[in-house]
Amino acid sequence: MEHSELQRVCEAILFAAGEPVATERLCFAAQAAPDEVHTALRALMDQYAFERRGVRILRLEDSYQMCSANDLAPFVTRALETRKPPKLSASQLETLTVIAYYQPTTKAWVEKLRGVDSSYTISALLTKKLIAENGRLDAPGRPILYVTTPDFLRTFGLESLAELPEIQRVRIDDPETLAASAGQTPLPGFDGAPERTAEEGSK
Amino acid sequence: MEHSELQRVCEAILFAAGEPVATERLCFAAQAAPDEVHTALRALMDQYAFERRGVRILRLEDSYQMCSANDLAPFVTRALETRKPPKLSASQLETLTVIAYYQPTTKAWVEKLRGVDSSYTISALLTKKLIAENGRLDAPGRPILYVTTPDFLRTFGLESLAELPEIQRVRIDDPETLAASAGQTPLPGFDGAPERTAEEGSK
Amino acid sequence: MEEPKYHLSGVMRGRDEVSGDFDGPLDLILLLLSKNKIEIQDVSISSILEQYLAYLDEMKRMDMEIASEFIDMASHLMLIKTKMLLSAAEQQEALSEMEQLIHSLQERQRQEAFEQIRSAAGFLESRSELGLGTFTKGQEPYEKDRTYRYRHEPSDLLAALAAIEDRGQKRLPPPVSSFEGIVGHEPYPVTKKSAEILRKLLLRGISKLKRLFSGSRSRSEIVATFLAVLELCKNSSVELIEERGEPAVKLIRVPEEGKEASHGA
Repeated sequence: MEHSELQRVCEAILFAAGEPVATERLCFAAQAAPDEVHTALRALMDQYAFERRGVRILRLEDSYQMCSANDLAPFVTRALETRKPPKLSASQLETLTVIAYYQPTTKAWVEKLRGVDSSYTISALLTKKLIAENGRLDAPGRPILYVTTPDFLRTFGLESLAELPEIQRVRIDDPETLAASAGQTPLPGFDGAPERTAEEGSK
Repeated sequence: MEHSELQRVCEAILFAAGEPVATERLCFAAQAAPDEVHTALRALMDQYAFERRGVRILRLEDSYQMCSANDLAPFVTRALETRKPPKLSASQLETLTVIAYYQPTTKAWVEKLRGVDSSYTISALLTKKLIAENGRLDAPGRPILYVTTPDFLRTFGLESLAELPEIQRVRIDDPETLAASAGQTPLPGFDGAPERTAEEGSK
Repeated sequence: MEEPKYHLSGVMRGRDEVSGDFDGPLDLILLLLSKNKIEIQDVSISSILEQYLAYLDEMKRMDMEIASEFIDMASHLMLIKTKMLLSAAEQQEALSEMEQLIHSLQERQRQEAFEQIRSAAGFLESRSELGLGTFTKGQEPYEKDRTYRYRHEPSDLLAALAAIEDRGQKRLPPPVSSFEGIVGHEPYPVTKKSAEILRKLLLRGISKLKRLFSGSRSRSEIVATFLAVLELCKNSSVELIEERGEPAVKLIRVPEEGKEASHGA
């Protein structure tokens, strides 16, 4: 379909502006009446929609704006990201592993196991969408609980958490383990365990 | 005509980016092969032209860029209260031509060919983004190397440097400008002259 | 005596070889150099002279008129060559004349190159209107998406665990999953128990430890109560003392969370 001259003019202006352009300004530039501009742009908007274009025209109050189609945002983002995103660092991988195996779990627990402050790595993993917050632990301080996400599973090619490689189970009364877990923040579904009672009680 | 998904994606990306987008980047974002991207965009470019759209897609070497149709410039300038960029002066045009044909090249080489100081015109061309710095020559003084930009191609309606008319290029061997031709990458379309060998330049 | 070699490598390619259309002797020399594909670095006065004279002969043979400037150049070249064979002083002179000739050739070539540039600049000028009228736009704002997109092997997780263990020189406690099926839902949240204990202590200030467990209906409630007492000790809300030979719990202060919890309960 060939475009009317007015449509071409409006399209060029909306493109070059990138931001909303008031109808008044379009009228001034194209030397056309507001009605004509509205009609031309309405037809153009319909055509964009009908042709499933990668861009669309929005009407905002008394302005028009051209922008990229909403549903294509993931592609646009990927194209515009300038830097290659960094891979997981060793400390991020450690933190992620702790969370994967002990989820839902807290920052305190991660730090307990890793022996180092893990605030930064946790926030990096959140940004990468490999972990997510999942409520708060019902304990003093109500610390945030973290779990792994579906993106975590995808990253490691797992279908479910059940496919996590088994790790060696340790005996509960192992004194070293006791030391490791002493004073840790209780985990839900964990701190009521009779085994843990034994641990704590034997102190 | 309904657009293919790839066309939609490319259209959205080109709109959103504003600047020239390398084919490689489009392929990465759209998860498509270069051939597919080229085909999709060629069809889209043709369609824009056929429908006399207010916007255009240009191919600039190995990038694509969306821009407004040039016959609509008067309307766009009126709407956006911008001005068409001023025409290039004769000396800017000369300097730009030398750089276009001998790129990557140095100020010394430009001055050698033109016979006049060219500092001012080079900085004017840099401001206009028609040329860009591109590393330094591995020679005494490590002079800056200049190349033309995608904006250069767009400004002169070229799809690639290969479309520049063929000329006979020379290399004048004197100590001052010896550097100018060292390490030059032959341009497609008008080279292959065996005289311009790397070892001559690296003497 | 070995004839000195002259480096004329700057002279790369003359003009169109077919046309033979040149403006003067310098152009002719440039043409000859390129025609004979002399890698000009090692050209000598002899070879220049030889070719130059051969060319003039050819023109004579074809009965073409030879302009006087070509003859002048020929004699100039011969003079240089002759001087080469004479005394050291003459040789020096010849060298400098040869240098001058080279310089002239270079300058001629620069001019030619510049003419080429001028014509190409003309081409560009005629097209500059094309692009000056096209407008581009800035980048559309977009939301950054940092979702991780690399792939890893599950074994990377084990490696990470091993790294933690190595560093701590200790073995990790078993993961939660090890208790699946053993540990069910926690029926008595420790916080809730803590609040309960605090409420009791707010009334009495002190309580026998045993008494806190008196209402417990199950093992897990006892565990929860016990953990709650430990938790309250840890955050210094209560202290364990001995009263009349029996362990007792004494209130020190109501923690912030404790208040909230007791209000909520």
